[in-house]
Amino acid sequence: MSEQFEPVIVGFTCNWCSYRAADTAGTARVKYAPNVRLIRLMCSGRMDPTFVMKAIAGGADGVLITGCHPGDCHYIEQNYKALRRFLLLRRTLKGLGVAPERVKLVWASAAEGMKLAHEITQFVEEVRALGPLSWPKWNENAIQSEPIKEAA
Amino acid sequence: MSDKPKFAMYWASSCGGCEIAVLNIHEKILDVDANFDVVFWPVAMDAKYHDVEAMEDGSILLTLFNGGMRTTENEEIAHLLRRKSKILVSFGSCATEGCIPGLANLFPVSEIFDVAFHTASTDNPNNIHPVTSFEVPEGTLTLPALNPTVKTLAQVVDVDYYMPGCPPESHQIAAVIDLVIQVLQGKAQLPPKGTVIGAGGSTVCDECPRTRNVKLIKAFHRIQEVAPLEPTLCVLEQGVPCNGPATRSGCNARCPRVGAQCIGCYGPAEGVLDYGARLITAFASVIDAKEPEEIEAILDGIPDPTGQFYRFNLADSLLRAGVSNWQKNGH
Amino acid sequence: MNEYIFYPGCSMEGSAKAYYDSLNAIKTPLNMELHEIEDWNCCGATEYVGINLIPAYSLIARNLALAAKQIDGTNTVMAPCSACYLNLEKADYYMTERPALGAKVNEALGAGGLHYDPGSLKIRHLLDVIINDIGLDTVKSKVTKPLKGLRVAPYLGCMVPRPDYQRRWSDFEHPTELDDVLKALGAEVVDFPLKTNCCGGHMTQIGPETAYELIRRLVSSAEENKADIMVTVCPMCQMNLDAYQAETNRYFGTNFHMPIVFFTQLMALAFGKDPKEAGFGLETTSAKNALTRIGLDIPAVPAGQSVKKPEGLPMPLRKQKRYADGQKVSE
Amino acid sequence: MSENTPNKPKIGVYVCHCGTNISAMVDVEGVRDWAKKRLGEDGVIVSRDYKFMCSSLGQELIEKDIKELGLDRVVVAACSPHLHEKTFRTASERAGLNPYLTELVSIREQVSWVHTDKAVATEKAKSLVAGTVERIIHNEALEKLKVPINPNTLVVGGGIAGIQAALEIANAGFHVYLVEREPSIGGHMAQFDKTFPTLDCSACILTPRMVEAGTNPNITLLTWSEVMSVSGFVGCFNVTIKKKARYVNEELCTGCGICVEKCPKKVIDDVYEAGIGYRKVVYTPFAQAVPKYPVLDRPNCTFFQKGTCKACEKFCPTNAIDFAQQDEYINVEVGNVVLATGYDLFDAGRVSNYGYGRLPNVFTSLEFERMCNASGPTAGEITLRDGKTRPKTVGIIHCVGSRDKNYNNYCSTICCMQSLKFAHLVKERTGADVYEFYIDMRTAAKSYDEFYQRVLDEGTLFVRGKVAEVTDAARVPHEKGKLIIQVEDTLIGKQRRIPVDMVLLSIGMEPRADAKETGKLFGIACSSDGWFMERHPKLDPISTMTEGIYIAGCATGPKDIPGSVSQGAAAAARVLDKILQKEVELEPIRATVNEAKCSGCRICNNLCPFNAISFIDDLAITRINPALCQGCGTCVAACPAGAISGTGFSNEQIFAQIDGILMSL
Repeated sequence: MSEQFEPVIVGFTCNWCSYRAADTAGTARVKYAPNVRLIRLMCSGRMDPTFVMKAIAGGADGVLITGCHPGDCHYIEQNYKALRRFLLLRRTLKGLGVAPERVKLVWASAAEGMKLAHEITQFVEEVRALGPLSWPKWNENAIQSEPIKEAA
Repeated sequence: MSDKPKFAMYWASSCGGCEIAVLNIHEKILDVDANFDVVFWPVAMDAKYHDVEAMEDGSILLTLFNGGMRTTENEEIAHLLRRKSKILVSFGSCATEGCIPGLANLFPVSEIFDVAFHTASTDNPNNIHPVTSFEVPEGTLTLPALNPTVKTLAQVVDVDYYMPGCPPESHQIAAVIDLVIQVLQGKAQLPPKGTVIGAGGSTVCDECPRTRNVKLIKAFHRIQEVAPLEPTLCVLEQGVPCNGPATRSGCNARCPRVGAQCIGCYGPAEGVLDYGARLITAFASVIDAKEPEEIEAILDGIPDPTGQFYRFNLADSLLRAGVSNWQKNGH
Repeated sequence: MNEYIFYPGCSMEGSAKAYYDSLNAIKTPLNMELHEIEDWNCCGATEYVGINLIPAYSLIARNLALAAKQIDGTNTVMAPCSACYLNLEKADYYMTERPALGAKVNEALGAGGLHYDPGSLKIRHLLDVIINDIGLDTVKSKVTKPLKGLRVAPYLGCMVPRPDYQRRWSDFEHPTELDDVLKALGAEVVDFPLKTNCCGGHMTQIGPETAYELIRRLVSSAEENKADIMVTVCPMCQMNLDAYQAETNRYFGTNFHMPIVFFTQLMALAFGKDPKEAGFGLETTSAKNALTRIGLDIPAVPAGQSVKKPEGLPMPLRKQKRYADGQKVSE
Repeated sequence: MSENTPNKPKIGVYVCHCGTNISAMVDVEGVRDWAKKRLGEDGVIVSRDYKFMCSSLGQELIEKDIKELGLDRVVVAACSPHLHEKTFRTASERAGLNPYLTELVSIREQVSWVHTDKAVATEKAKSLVAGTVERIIHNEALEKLKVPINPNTLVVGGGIAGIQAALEIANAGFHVYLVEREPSIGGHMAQFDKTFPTLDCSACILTPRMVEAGTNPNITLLTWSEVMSVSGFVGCFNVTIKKKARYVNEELCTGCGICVEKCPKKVIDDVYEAGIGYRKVVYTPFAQAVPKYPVLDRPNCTFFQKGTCKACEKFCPTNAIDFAQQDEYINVEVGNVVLATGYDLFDAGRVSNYGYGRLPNVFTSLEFERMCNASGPTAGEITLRDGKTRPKTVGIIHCVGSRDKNYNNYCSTICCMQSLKFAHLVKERTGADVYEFYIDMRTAAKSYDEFYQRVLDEGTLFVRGKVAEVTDAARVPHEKGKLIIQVEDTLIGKQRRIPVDMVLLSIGMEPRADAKETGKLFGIACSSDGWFMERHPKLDPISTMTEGIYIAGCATGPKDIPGSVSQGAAAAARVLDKILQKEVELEPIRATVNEAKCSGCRICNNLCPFNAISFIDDLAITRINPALCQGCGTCVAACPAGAISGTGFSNEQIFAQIDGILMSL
C-alpha cells in the first residue's frame, strides 16, 4: 500500500439506477478507486441525513449519495426530495465545520457505469485532497448501563 | 435524621431555570418535604460536598440532576451523586442533551475564553485570563478546568431516567413527583430504566391546536418578518421554521399556542438517533421547488441551520461537536 | 433607449463609410445610443489570428479591456462589422474556455496597465440587436417610405451566422433574420440560396481567380433570382462584391450589374432619409437603377386571380423558423 | 438499536470464488476465515467458500447448514443481488428459512471486477461482508405481498405493435382496452405504400388485423381518445381515458360517408397525408379506417366558427351528426398495461441546408410514401411538387437527422431499407435515374441485403458520403433549374455536385414529443435519447422498471415492422403470464406508521407520488396504504418523529450496516 492518505468513503445508492450502474461498471470491468463502500437503498429518497451523520461519526472521510437523474426516478420524483435534503444537510454540516465537498450527490442511470466509476474516482481524489476527517469515536466508550438497585 | 427517603437536587452547568421550575409546582413542594428528607440541594439549602461524600452509597433515593458536564467539577459531582443515589434522573435539557451551553461545542475552549475575556465586549483593563490554579500567600487556589467539550450526564455516568425540557414543565415535574410518592406507597411501579419521564411519546404537533395542511413552502421567514402570524394556522406552513414536528411532546405546545415557533427544548422523539437530522429532512420535505438554484434560494431563509437544528441537542447528537472544537482541543 | 458600447472598427470611416453614415442616420429613429470605445484599436481582422494567437488575442482583448472600463448601464459591445464582431467574441470566448490563454493575454494587457475578465461583456452584432433588442415592430413603425417593389437579395456572408460559440441567435445554414428586417421595410425579399456562402474574403488579395468565382456565384445567383439590389451586413462582403464586380465581369466575360449595399442603407431610405444621408453614391457598382424603382407602385392583382384553387401539392409548413430561436414545436 | 436486537443469531457466511472471477482479485479463503474469526461474536457460526455458490451443489451446501446447524441468517458474498439474490433466497426457503433472512454481498461487480490491488480488494470485500452481517442481524422474516391481477388489460397506441398485443391477449380470451389518439387505428404502417423487403402492399397486410381488432368482442376500441391519468399498481391500475368528442354519434352512424362527401371545406391533412394532401373537415383519415365513424375537426368547422353550414347534419341519413357532443371521461380498471405509443418523425426542416420547406421538390420519406400510395394525393403518381411533372433524376439522402450529433446520435435502423425501397419504386414507376447518398449501408436482417443487391442490379447509383447541402443555386448552365446535391464522394475522394429533379430525405424516427409526459403518467423512465427504458436492454426488452407496465414497438426505439410485431406479441405473452397467475407477488418492502408516535404534523403528506399516504382528519394522524406503497422509503427518511418505519431497509438495518462497513477489520 502506498504512503498517501486513503480516504474511507461510504456510498448510498439507489437500487434501480446507480446500484445497477455499479453492476454495469463491473460487467464492463471499468476500474475505479476502491475506497468507496456502497450501501444499497431502494431509492435516493430513502437517504436519511442520519445515515450521513452516522457514517461521519463512524469515521468516514466522505459520503457519496447517488440517485436516478432528475425526471428519471423509478419512484417518479423522489430523487428531488433527496436533492433538497442533501442541500440542507450540506449547509448544516458546514456549520459544524465539515467541508461541504465531503458529501457529494451524483446522478447516474443504470446505463452509466462509466460515469459512476469516473465520479467515484474523482470524488475519492477530491476527498483525498481535503485530507482525513476521522471524527472522534465518541460513542465507543459509552456508559454501560446497569439495572437500578431495588428502591427502598 | 428522619427515616424519610432522601432527596437531592443538583445543578451542574445550567442556568438555574430548572430549579425555578421545580419551585413552580407551588404547594406540591410541600409534598416533597412531607415525603422526603432533602439532604442536598445547593440552591435551596446549605450543604457541602463532603457531607454528601460522607453519606453511604445508594443512600439517596432520588436525585434530580440538572446541568451539563462543562467543567471537571460537574463531572466529579456527577460521579459522586451517581454513587450515592438509587435513582438518578437526568433533569432538564442541559443534563439530557447539553442544551444552550452545549452549543459551545461548535468552538474550541480557547476561543470561548478569548471571546469572554479579551473582546471589545468585555471590560478587562488588566487583561485578566482565568487559570485553574493560582498561588497566594495562603497557599494554592484552584478552579475546576473546562472540559474540551460539553457532555451530557448520560455520557459521564449511568442514568436511570431522563426528563427533558428547558426547563421541564412544572405540571410534568409535579406528575413525576406524584409518581415517585405513589411508588413509595406501593401504589405504582417504576417505569423501566432508561425511560424518558415527564414527557409524551409523540411530537409537539400532537398537542398543537393549530390546523395543519399539506405543506408546500416557497420561502422561509424569521418570525418577526411575518407579523402578524395567522393565529390558527400551522406555524411552519406560514414559512416560519418551527421545530415542533421533530420535538418530543410534553410541553403542551406552549410556544406555538402563544404564536411563537417551537425551538425544540424537549429534544428528539422516542428512538430518534439524531434530532437535527430529523429537522433537516422535515424542512427539506416541505420545500416546494425542484431546481437546485430555487431550492438554495429558499434555504437561504434559514440563515443558521446548524443553530436552528442543534440549539438544544448538539452535545447529544451523533457528531456532538464542531470540527474546530475537537481539532483545536487536540481531541 | 437601447444603449451600447460601440466598436466601429477600421472600415467604418473608410471603405464602409456608407455603413457608418446609414447607421448614424437610423440610430436616432431606432432610439439607439452608442458609446464609442475610447482609443479602440484594430480587431486583428482575419489574418492575425492565424499567425500567432497571443499577440492576436491581446490586440483584440485590449478593446475588450477598454470597453469593460466603459461598462455603465450596459455591458453589451455592439459591432457592425462582421469580422470585428467575430474577433471580439472569439477572444472573449477562448479567454474563458482556455484560462491559460486568458492569463497570458492579461499578462500582455497588464504591461499596458489593462485587464479583462472574460465573460464580463456581451458582444453582439448590429443585426442581432436590431432584431432582438429593438424589434421588428419598432422598425416597422419607423417606416415612412416603404421600399415597395424593390427586389432585394439578403446576403449575410459567413461571419455573422457562424461560428457562434454556442450563442446562436440565428440558424447558421439558412438564417432568415435579415429577410425579416427587409420585409419590415416593405421590400420584396428574394429567396437567396447563397446567403451564407463565401464572398471570397481575402482571396481577392492572394488568389483573385478563386475570389472571382465565388463572387460570380453570388452575384449571378442574385441576378437569377431577379434581385434589383443585394444587401449585406459585412464591410468585407460589400467591398468584395462591389469593388471586384467589374474585375469579375472582365474575368468571365459576364455583364453583371448588381449594386451591393448595407442593410442599414435601405433602412435609412425606408425611414425617409434621403439617399445621400443613407450613404448612397459611395458604392462602386451604382445603385441608381435600383433606387429609381422605389416608389413606383405595382398594379394590384386582378380580382379572382389570387383565389384560384391550390394547384399541385401544398408546401410543408416551414418549421425551421421555430427552431432558429431554439423553441420546441408545440402543436 | 441494541434493545431491539434479537437474541444472538446464528449466521452463516458463504464466499464464492465464481470460478476465478472473484478469487483472482479477492483472497476468498482469507475473507472466509476472517469472517468466522472477526464476526464470530456477532453470531457468525459457520463460514465457507465454494467454487460456484450458485451451482446446485453450492446451494445445497447452504441448505445443509441451515438444516443441520440451525442457521437463522445467511450471507452470501458473490455477485450482484440483481443476478442471484433470488437464487439464494429460494435455496434458503427450500431449507425452511424465510427468504428475507438471506442477503447477497456483491464482491464481484463491486470488488473483483473493478479493482486491481488484491490486498485492497480483499479488505473492501471484508468490510462489505461485515456490513451485511451487521445488517442481517436486524433483518426480519417477511412474507411476500400477494395482489390479485385484474384480467383486463390496457393497450395504449393502435399501431401495428399495439394491435398485435391487443389481438394476442383478446384471442386468449381476456379483455383489452385499446386506446388510440387518432380517429383510426393503424398507425404509421397504414400510411405506407409498400413494405420492404417483400414489397407487400402495406394496407393489404395491415387492414385485416385492423378489422380483427375492430370486431373482436374482447377488444374495446377507444379511438380519438387519450389516457389522462393512471393510479394504482400492478394488478389493479385505475385509468381515466378521455374520449374526445367526435361530433358523430357512434350508435347512429353507419359510416356511409355522405357527411364527408357533402362537407364543403377542405383542409390540408397534416397527419395521415403527411401534409401533401387534403381532407374534409368531417373525415375518416382513410378508406379502411377502423372504426368507420368519421370525426369532425372542430377548429376548422365552419359551423363552429361562423355558426352556419351544418351541411353534414343536413345530409346525414341517420341524424348521427351531433354538434352538442362533449368530451367523455371513462374510468377503467386494468391489471396490466402495454405502451405501444410509437414514434414521431424527425422534422426535416431542422436540417436547413437540405432546404426542406424552402425548395419545393425536396420531400420527406413519409410524403413520398403517401405519393406512391394509390389512395394518396397523386393516386400513386410520382411527381414533383407541381403535381404533374415526372422527375427524371431523383436523389435519396440517408440518415437525415440520424447519426448526427447536431440532431440525433442514434441510427434509425429503417432508413436504409426504406431508401432502397424508394429507389426501387422510383425506378419501377418513372424509370428515373436514382442516386442514393448513404454513410453506411445497414441491411442487417432476414433477406434485407438480398434486396440491396437487387436494387444495385436495377442500376441505382450509390454515393457514399454525407450530403453537405441541397441548393437551387446553379453554378454552371446544366445545373440551371435543378436541385444540386453537394456531397463528398468518400469512395473516390472528390467533392461532387449532382443535379437532380427531386430529393427524398430519408428522415429518422424520434421519440414522441410527449414521451416524457407519457412516461411520467405511467411511472416509467425514458433513456437519455428519449425512448422508453427497458428493464434490461438485453434480457428484458419489453418490461419496465415498473411492475405491470410493458413497452412494445417503436416507443422503445427505432424498429421495423417485424420487430414491432414481435414485441407486441412478446408483451402480450408477459401480460397473459401475469393474468394466468391470477395474483402477483410483490416485494414486502413497505412503510408503516406507528400511530402512537405520529403527531399528524403532515410533513410526509406531500411526499408520496403513489398516493399511498393519507391523512385521517378525525384522528389527526397519517396512514399509509400498504397496497399502494411502493417501498421507496422517502417518507421513512422524512418523518421528523421517527414514526414511520420501513421493512427491508429499516433504520436499524442501515445503521448496523454503516457500523459494519466502518468497523476496524
